[in-house]
Amino acid sequence: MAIASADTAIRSSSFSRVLIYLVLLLFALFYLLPFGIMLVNSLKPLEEITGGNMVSLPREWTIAPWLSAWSTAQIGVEPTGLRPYFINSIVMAVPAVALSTIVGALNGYVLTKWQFRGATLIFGLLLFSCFIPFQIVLIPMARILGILDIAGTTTGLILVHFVYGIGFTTLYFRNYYAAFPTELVRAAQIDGAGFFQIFWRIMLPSSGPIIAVSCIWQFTNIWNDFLFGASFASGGSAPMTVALNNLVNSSTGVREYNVHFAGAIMAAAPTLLVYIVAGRYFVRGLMAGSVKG
Amino acid sequence: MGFLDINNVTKSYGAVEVLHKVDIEVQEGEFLVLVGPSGCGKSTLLNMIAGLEGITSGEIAIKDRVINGVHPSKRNIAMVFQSYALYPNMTVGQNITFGLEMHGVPKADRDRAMADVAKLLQIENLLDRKPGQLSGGQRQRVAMGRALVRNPDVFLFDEPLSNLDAKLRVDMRTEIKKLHQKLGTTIVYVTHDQIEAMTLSTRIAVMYDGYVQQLGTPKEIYDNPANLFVASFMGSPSMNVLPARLRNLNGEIHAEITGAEDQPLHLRIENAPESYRAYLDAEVMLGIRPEAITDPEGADRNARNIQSLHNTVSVTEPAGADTFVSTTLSGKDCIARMRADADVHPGQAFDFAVNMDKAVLFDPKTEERIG
Amino acid sequence: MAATDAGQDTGVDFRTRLQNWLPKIVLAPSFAVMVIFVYGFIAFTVYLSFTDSRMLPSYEWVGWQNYDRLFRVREWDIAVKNLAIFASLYIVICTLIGLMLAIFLDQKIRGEGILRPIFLYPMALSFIVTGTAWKWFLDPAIGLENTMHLWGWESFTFNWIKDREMAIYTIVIAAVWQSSGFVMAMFLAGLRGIDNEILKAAQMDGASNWNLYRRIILPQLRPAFLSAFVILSHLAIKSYDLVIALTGGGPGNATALPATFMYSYTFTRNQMGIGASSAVIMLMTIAAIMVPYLYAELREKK
Amino acid sequence: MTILRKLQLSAAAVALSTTGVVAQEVEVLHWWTSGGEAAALNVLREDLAGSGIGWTDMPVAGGGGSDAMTVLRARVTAGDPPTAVQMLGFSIQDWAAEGALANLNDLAAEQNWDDVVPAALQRFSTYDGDWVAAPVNVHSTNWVWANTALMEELGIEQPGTWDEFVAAMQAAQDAGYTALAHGGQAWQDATIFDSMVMGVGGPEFYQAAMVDLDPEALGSAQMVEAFERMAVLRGFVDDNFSGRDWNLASAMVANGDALFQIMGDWAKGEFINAGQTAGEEFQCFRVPGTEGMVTFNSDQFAMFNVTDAAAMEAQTAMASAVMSPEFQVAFNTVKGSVPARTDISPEAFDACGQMGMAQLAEAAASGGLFGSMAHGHANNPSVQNAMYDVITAHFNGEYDAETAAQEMVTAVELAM
Repeated sequence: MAIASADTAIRSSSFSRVLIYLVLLLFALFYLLPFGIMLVNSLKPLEEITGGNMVSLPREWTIAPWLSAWSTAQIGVEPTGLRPYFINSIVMAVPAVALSTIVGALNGYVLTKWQFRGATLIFGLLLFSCFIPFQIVLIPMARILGILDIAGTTTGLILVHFVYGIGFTTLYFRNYYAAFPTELVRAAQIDGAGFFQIFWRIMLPSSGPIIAVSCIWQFTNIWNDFLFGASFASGGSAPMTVALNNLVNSSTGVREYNVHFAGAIMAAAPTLLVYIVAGRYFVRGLMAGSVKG
Repeated sequence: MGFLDINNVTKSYGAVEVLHKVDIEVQEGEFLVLVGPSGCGKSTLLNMIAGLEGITSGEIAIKDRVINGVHPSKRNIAMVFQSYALYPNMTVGQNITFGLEMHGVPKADRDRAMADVAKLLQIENLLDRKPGQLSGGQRQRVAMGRALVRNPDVFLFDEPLSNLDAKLRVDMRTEIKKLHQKLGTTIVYVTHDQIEAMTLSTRIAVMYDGYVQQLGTPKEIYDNPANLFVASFMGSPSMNVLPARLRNLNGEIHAEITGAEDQPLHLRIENAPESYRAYLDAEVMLGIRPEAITDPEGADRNARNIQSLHNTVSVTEPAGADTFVSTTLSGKDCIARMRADADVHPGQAFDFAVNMDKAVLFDPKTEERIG
Repeated sequence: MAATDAGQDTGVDFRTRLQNWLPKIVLAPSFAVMVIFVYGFIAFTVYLSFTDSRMLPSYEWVGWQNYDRLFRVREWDIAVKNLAIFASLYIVICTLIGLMLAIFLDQKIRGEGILRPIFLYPMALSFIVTGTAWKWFLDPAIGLENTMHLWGWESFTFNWIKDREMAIYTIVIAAVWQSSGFVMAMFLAGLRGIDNEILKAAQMDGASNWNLYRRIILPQLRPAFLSAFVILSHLAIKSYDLVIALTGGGPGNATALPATFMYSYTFTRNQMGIGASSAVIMLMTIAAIMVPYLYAELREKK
Repeated sequence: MTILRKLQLSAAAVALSTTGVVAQEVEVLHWWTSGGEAAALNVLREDLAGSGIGWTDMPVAGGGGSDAMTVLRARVTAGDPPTAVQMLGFSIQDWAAEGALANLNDLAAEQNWDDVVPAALQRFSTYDGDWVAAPVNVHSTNWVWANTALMEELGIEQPGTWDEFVAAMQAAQDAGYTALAHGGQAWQDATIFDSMVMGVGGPEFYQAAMVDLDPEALGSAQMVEAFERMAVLRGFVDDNFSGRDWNLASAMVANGDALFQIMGDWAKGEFINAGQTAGEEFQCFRVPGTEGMVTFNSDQFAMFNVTDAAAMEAQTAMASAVMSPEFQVAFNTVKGSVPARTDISPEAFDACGQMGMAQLAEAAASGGLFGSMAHGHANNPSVQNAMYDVITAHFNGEYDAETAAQEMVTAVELAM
């Protein structure tokens, strides 16, 4: 399923091509701007920020804020920097992404290739669940985590992210598998492959692009989540966003903006990396499934 | 009891019955073709044999074993799909041996089986490729290889040639026929293409609207179609069907039709069966194959009853080997198939030679053949 | 499309029967999880909205009182009006920019591989990360306005974030910044999925570029439009951290949205009952958008 | 209430199954997350570590503690409350009313808290006569922070009355400076509003309007006057005030761009951080009209119900450590606030700190010590936020003073 060559070869004059490039570059600038501000200010000493223009380039370049944010900044009572929380976030995000993607893939497989009466209704219900405002689940979720005895643990947090990720991953895989030839499943059945063998041997190996979409989407959401992380993780296992918020949002302390920005960029680094590395699969995956509705 | 028995099988989706009491007995080594227009139920029937769709009532048995409800993989069948359904992530070799692997056949045996099949189908050089790198014809072979390697009781083909271009389709058709002759396997083959049905089969089941309209050898089906549907569906160009009246002229039965200028024309029917008498002076449908209408020189030497028919030629279509000639009979376009060098021109008043041995009559109400 | 539906048969062997149950067994956990964690919680919220819950849930039934209060609170009015402005502008602008960028990027652009991730990356960042940068950029004293003044454009003013009437538009700007690239990706995927032969045919028919897009391409992007609309409206209704990071709901309450209203009443003001009733209204709004869409989509498929 | 009992039952069940692993440990939920205040809290942690008590840190910053309160609700609902939670004013009372807090009476009696903690603080630290929280500090919120150099340049004396205050700001504005550095966030607006109400009506009026929520007082002419003073202050604020963080406003004063800022004593940290000293580069004095009175907020550690003996012991040790004079000094000198105990020597504190301590004791004695509405120490959160809405709307020009006073009445009524 290679991206069809951009052969939408609509001929246009060289003047309009210049215009097109110009518009694209302007927008690129617009998109880069906030990140640029963060980057520039993370490399300045604090006095330069509070004393001067926040948009201008540093007069004196320094990487001290980065070092501080990573390993020495005060996050709560201990000056640990963001480092330990970074690891927490990974421990939380990786299993949650993997679980919700696998279950989403299985659901999509069942919903397209093994339809039974009521399956469409179940899918509709599952899809609507993507749109629930997370604020309302906080209290009842806390109660359930308490009953399950996983309140304040990373396991609990993984469960929460898994639960609210299934809707989206199922949507992605269902739309992708809807376009996957059913004859292949039938052929495999005749060949003697069972339910899971077909999934494992036939469906999954052809699901590369949509796995990428699902993982990107889930990873971004889970990594960036603050509300659940703050509410359902106890102190030591708090994810990166909670630590970043603790660093940035001190109520009555002195604000070290340069450290804040360095920390913010660090917190964003994994998701940025995922977008840059896997981003090209993103359009491809969207093309293969989800956009076709 | 046959090798594959389909006994009074019906299929319903909810309240809608889509297959009605299908009853077919297939002998070992037979090549049965299910043919019919799309939606006639032929693919459903095939899928039911394969176990991909449930059987609402009735029984299907292979080698006297009832296979209703048996998992597809336990029926000892193999299937070739229209889209070939090759697993895109596996090599050709893996595709061919996947079924054996699933059935727990040891690797050495699988490889031997694969080598045999690859040799048979001349795809030895393709074994390490992925399906995406193959041409349509190659994929077709691989799909057949995947079916052959299992050495099943029954092969099922679901329109296997319809995704190929015209030339390749003819080649593959011949190849399938050769394979069948060589291996003597039992095959059930679904197609909507009546030429495939005619050329490949030992028997044909013509299906329409969930019913088997006629089951018989290609020759039976072609020469003695059971009803108007079979008559018009089988054969290309299809059989000319003309409204006619049966007349008793001089003690002999004639079919009366009208010519281009509305003049009555009479075609004598020899050895008419008794049943024709019931239709005397009543309206019937007269069916004549295009090749039964020729120029006098091109008429079948062995035919006993060639009738001459004088009428105006409206269009001629030279098609290389044949020339198709249209003329208006009983208000309808009627096509005659003639030698390439027949001397016919549009507008010409022409003496057509009609081989009435091959003519059939249908009841216009029931559309069943009379006789 | 059922691969097997031997369910209606007689005499099914064990393996087949197991195979027939497996899909349901596989789907069951998701179904259970969804019933509890989504619909159970929604039911709980609906119930809370009829109780006098304040700091913690309480089960004292008070009927429609919370709804009655909700509609008398001025801030809720503001929040709803803001949502109307915000959602309509946000959806329209994101769609337009996304579509434009996608069409432009589809013109065999050199450097597409670099531009695409640049357009897409804001979706990867949360506003906890970019909120401060945006605040600075929009702040007239230190951001864009100040910079323009420094560059000698003295008359330039851009103080929307400080202006009660205009502040909501700065939220729109930041929100568009975040999601328009994602919309672009969806449209780009849609464009790349269009059969080239149709385009060639249309060009041979003599269609101008403008007509080609208007008459041939855009109609074929209908699924992309629909997906974009659904995703954007759901993002608009759920927008929370954006407002908190950028304006904190200010100046005054000028940029409050229903999501911030709900959070504030439920968790900050200890009026969980009213918070729940606002959540119910939000859910109903989402349902009003989503249910017809889902119904149409899924019925069509069937 | 009843559900909370149920919650506790399940909490007990949870506790039974999970505790007994670590002997003594406290889990502390707070929002002192960064910089000096977190370091100050570390003093407490090390203190406890000295007596073999572990510290599980659970910091949640943001929204002046409101995010932490959300998290707390999740934790309590889960049946897994932290040992101690940093809390402000009415939240302590609300949680105590839910029966979620522990009883510290034995410790309080032993250490004589009743006598050393001002009554106005005890109003929040006790519920139904039982001690449920240990106060850490007292922030007074009616301070003016002033740039000394600018005052000298403009020839301004420390203003003693509202009129002098206005005149001083007028002078600064005429000279091209920003007269009043202010950040347009609801809680900052409310902070200066507290002082205006106090300045206009004195203690009785503050009590009637902000604490007792008497509709007559809320709609009175004095309230209108307070709003009119707010409008005057609005005239001295620069155009870019909206949404500005308080510390940037402090920086304006420290940098000599602005003359005054009305802000709580935490602002001192910003000046000190800029290398300035109280009484020299910058001045502190009470908002004119509120001398002798103090509006305060007090950070306290509310102690939650824990079930097993070891945890209770650790909790008691922590409460004791919080109340120890050493910690009170160590923490408050960093934080800019004053100790919650009145029996502590002011030596370690700077000029403003010493002044604050003296005035606190004085106000406590004279009945001039009041909880700050802006900081949740005068009424409960729903009323507080309803007032925020009106004050902010007025400050941003949506209401005139008359309407604002009327809106106060209806908003408070709706929120009750």
